[in-house]
Amino acid sequence: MKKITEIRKDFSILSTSVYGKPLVYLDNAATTQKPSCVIEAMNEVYTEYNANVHRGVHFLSDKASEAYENAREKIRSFLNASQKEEIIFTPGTTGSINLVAYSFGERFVKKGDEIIISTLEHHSNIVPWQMLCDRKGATLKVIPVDDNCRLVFEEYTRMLSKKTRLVAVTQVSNATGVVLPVKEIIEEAHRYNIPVLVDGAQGVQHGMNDVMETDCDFYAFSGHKIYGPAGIGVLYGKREILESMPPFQGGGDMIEKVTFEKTTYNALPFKFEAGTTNFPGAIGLARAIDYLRETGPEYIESLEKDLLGYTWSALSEIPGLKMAGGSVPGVPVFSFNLEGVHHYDAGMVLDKLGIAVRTGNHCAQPLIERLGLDGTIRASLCFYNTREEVDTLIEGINRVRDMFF
Amino acid sequence: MKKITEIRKDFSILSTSVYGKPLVYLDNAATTQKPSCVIEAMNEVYTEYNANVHRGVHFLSDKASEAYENAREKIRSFLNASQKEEIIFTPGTTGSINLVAYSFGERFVKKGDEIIISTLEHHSNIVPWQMLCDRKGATLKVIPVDDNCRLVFEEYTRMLSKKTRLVAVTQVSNATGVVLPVKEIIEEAHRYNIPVLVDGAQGVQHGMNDVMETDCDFYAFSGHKIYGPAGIGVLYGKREILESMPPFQGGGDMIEKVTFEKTTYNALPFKFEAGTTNFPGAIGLARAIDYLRETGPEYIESLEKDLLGYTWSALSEIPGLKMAGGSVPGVPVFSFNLEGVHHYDAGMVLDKLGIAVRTGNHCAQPLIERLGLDGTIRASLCFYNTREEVDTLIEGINRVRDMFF
Amino acid sequence: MTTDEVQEQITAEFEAFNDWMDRYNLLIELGRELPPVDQAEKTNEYLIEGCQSKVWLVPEFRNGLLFFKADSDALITKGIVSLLVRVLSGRTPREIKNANLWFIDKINLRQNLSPTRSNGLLAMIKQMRLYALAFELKNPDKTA
Amino acid sequence: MTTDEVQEQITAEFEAFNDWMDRYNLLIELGRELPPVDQAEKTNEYLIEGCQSKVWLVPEFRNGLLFFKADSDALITKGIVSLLVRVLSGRTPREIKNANLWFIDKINLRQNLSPTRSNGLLAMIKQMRLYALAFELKNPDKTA
Ligand SMILES: Cc1ncc(COP(=O)(O)O)c(C=O)c1O
Ligand SMILES: Cc1ncc(COP(=O)(O)O)c(C=O)c1O
Repeated sequence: MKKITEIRKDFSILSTSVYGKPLVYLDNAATTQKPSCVIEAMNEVYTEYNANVHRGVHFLSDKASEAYENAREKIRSFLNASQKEEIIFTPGTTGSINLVAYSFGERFVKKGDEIIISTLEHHSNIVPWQMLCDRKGATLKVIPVDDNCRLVFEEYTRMLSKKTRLVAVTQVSNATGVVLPVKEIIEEAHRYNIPVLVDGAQGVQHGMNDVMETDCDFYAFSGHKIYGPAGIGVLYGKREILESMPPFQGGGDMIEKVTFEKTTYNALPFKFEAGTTNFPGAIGLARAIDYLRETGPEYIESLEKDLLGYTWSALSEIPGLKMAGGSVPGVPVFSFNLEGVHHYDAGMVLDKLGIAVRTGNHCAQPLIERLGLDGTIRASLCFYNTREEVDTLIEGINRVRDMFF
Repeated sequence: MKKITEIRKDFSILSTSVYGKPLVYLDNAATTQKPSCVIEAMNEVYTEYNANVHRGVHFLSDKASEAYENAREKIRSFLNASQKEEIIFTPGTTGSINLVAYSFGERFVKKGDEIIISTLEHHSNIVPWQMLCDRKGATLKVIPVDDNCRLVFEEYTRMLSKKTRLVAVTQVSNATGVVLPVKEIIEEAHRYNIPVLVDGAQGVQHGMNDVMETDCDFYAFSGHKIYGPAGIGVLYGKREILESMPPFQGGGDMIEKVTFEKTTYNALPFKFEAGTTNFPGAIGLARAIDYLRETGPEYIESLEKDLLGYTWSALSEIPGLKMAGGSVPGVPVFSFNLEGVHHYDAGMVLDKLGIAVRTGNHCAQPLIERLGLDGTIRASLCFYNTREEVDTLIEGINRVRDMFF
Repeated sequence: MTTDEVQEQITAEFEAFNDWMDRYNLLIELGRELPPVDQAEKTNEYLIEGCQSKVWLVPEFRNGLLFFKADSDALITKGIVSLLVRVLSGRTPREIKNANLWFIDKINLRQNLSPTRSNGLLAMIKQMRLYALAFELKNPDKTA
Repeated sequence: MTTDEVQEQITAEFEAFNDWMDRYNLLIELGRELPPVDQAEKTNEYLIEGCQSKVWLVPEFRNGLLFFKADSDALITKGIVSLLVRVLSGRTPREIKNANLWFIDKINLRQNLSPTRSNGLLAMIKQMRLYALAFELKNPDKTA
């Protein structure tokens, strides 16, 4: 097992300072930092084999194409998907979800149909469905939550009907760290043969990366939230359903034959990868996943579990601190408010102490409103954070309380 | 003026070898190499200020957001656009064109309408319009070319009518290097108030980057073809027309307020930038543009002009070599065939000599067919190439001839 | 006092403190001192909505001068708002339009005003200037 | 000769040359020697279309053995195709299905066969195996 001090050396940004204070980066749900091997992998592309993939007759292009397809194979294995063709590279979770909303939506959703989402969704898993429903005259149904941020499951089962075309839910609420019962949601939907899209943006980096286990039909995630680069993401889809969907964007690489009269499309996964893809990004993402494998998924899990328990206890002792998620979250993401203090004020003070947290509605406005709030302070941790950093956060919060009381 | 040997040092990949031969990279129309300052700029992001943009209350996020918005400003200035709000970051040219096809198409194109493109287009400027026409019951009209790859302008002016909703043309044919009379095309279209999209993927890196001068309504290009990173591109649009268009993809950052009943959208340019953008890519692209400015656009032009003339003369002297573009191209992109030699055979041999060219239809199948060909050998040069490299190419071609005769 | 004199005063107050915590304490103090806007006036019309905190700005034109009342739901924001009010309220539209707000850089508040923070402060300065312009256009003689 | 023996023969022929140009000359030679497929048989049915060069593959089943004729519009491709024909044509479906084509790595043609080249060669091996499978299924007794 790598010592945590060793791990932190892999992420050089973690030992920088802001305003003369050591950086305490607790905004990992927004984006994660990258280990040096990921940065190096992309540098290697650019200094050793940068070329357009799938298109060249020459050495560099071959090498780039091979590395790109190896990256795809690594993602397949990481997700435990059965075929490489089921792995589509996109610009991110948002891109993946919009792909499904446009392509699946174009083919399968018509007037009067229904799409089901939950109250816990990020805007990226709300707005594409709203737009689809607008285009098609379909209806968006929303699974409610109770005051503790838990899905009201009976309401969900009641919503499922012959009109339901798709269920789209997040694995983990980015705003509160609450984990959804995705497996049960999928089981229910499959009883009616309704496909389910899982937004894995906040689950994939916390060990919930097995698509076989949940049997989801689509799975979307972003590279930048799992220690990979920005500008790259993944859409997994079951082959059969992907085959039945029309292309989303048109362009190079996604076609087989183009004439002005008739164009035929390429096979999976290329059908959905129009234009020059972000292949250095894909290679960087695969390297990040290798890094996690090398570091050890169980070890990472144990580190995060320790941080979760430690932070929860420490936060619970702060007078006037109210957790937004109700009970203990499933991943080390903590969303809270301090009585009498505006979340933005708190964030500004913590910032000047070197502590990076996020404040506001976390792109989950409907959930925040449902909880009767107008924002929260969110501290999101991952395995490279330390108990000492949590202590600094706690001190910081106490300092905020002192300043505003 | 930087000496060419100095310039080549900025692109370290240019001094590598393949199969024990010095690399001669002549596939710049597919993708360009990156100067070290671009690679460093992205490393800097990842090691010094990686954070999600526009969302944080903290130092890193501020710094990242500022760098991202500065990048936007640099692109604005480079394109000579009047407002920053007119610059939208996308994953590439293909992404930019699809954005317009979906968003503009959704709002303005209906059954019976017409879209005009040219025979010289890349698949990325064909297929999105075919798909749009399919969705809407509109018709795609194609401006023909003569045997020398020149647009038949009278045919174009005859095509324009009340039914025309948009004209979409490339600045430069990626398959032949032929430059289109974009300014005249736009002037004609504007006489009927028809907007024009210009595909700048092959023009922007050769000094045709002024959107004021052509008065185009949309301009699309890719970072990776102008010495910037992969996974980032730009869509310029005139503000008025962008304002009138609905959003394309839904997600974080592109919204103002989300409720399940009604969502209102953010202002430009954010309305069209859903989800976490590739901000390191945008910063890298801006650095590439700085690099071009520092090196000197006139100087770059003179280097490319010299290469163009030199290569053209040398190629013209090879017996049995037939240029696909007819006369001398407008940019140093040369597309040709050797009598009796399949282009793919030629490409394979040149590859083993260390010379990277592209062979095939260059994602411009309709043009290649119009020319009665099934592919060409394409050598595409840019300012960092040298006369010596051209000599190596010529030797290589002669070697190919010897092998196949 | 001219806008410059007020800005010098503010700068002096802040330069007494080196530490950001002390400066924030001062801003919190100032935020607390700024009289709140009446609940009845906290309407959408006067709201400058940012992503993170709300700011209300109520203009009033008296005797050729433009006065501002302002409020925010966040205290530090309100403190910054109070500084803007202190510099610009009770001045002629022309003064407001032309004022160079150099104190923002001087006391290092630029970051808090950056558009990327989307906290509405930059929008507030814009809004103050717009009100000035609007009053000037409506009352050309009074503001000569 | 077994498929392994043919592959050893091919390997020996290629290992006489160190230089890629010489190897390509050999492939060109082999390509020229492979009898062309009749124009009439160059139909879409037999076409394996790659992005860059066309390959036609015509199967024939005689006396329990599977024979292949093949052609390509590119000469080096045709040379490679001729090697595959040499190794696999005139064998039982089972032999074709099970053959380990190790000579491809040995003479460094892997790259030319990579799926990313999309030149149809990998597709051709797949197609040969598919024909073998098809004949086996149609004639279970003959191929025992
Ligand atoms: C003229 C032209 N348009 C569009 C494209 C597509 O660009 P990208 O693949 O970067 O999206 C290209 C490049 O391949 C091109 O040459
Ligand atoms: C649950 C969830 N879904 C979707 C997204 C959108 O991801 P991206 O912005 O990388 O497209 C995020 C991240 O912000 C998220 O937390």
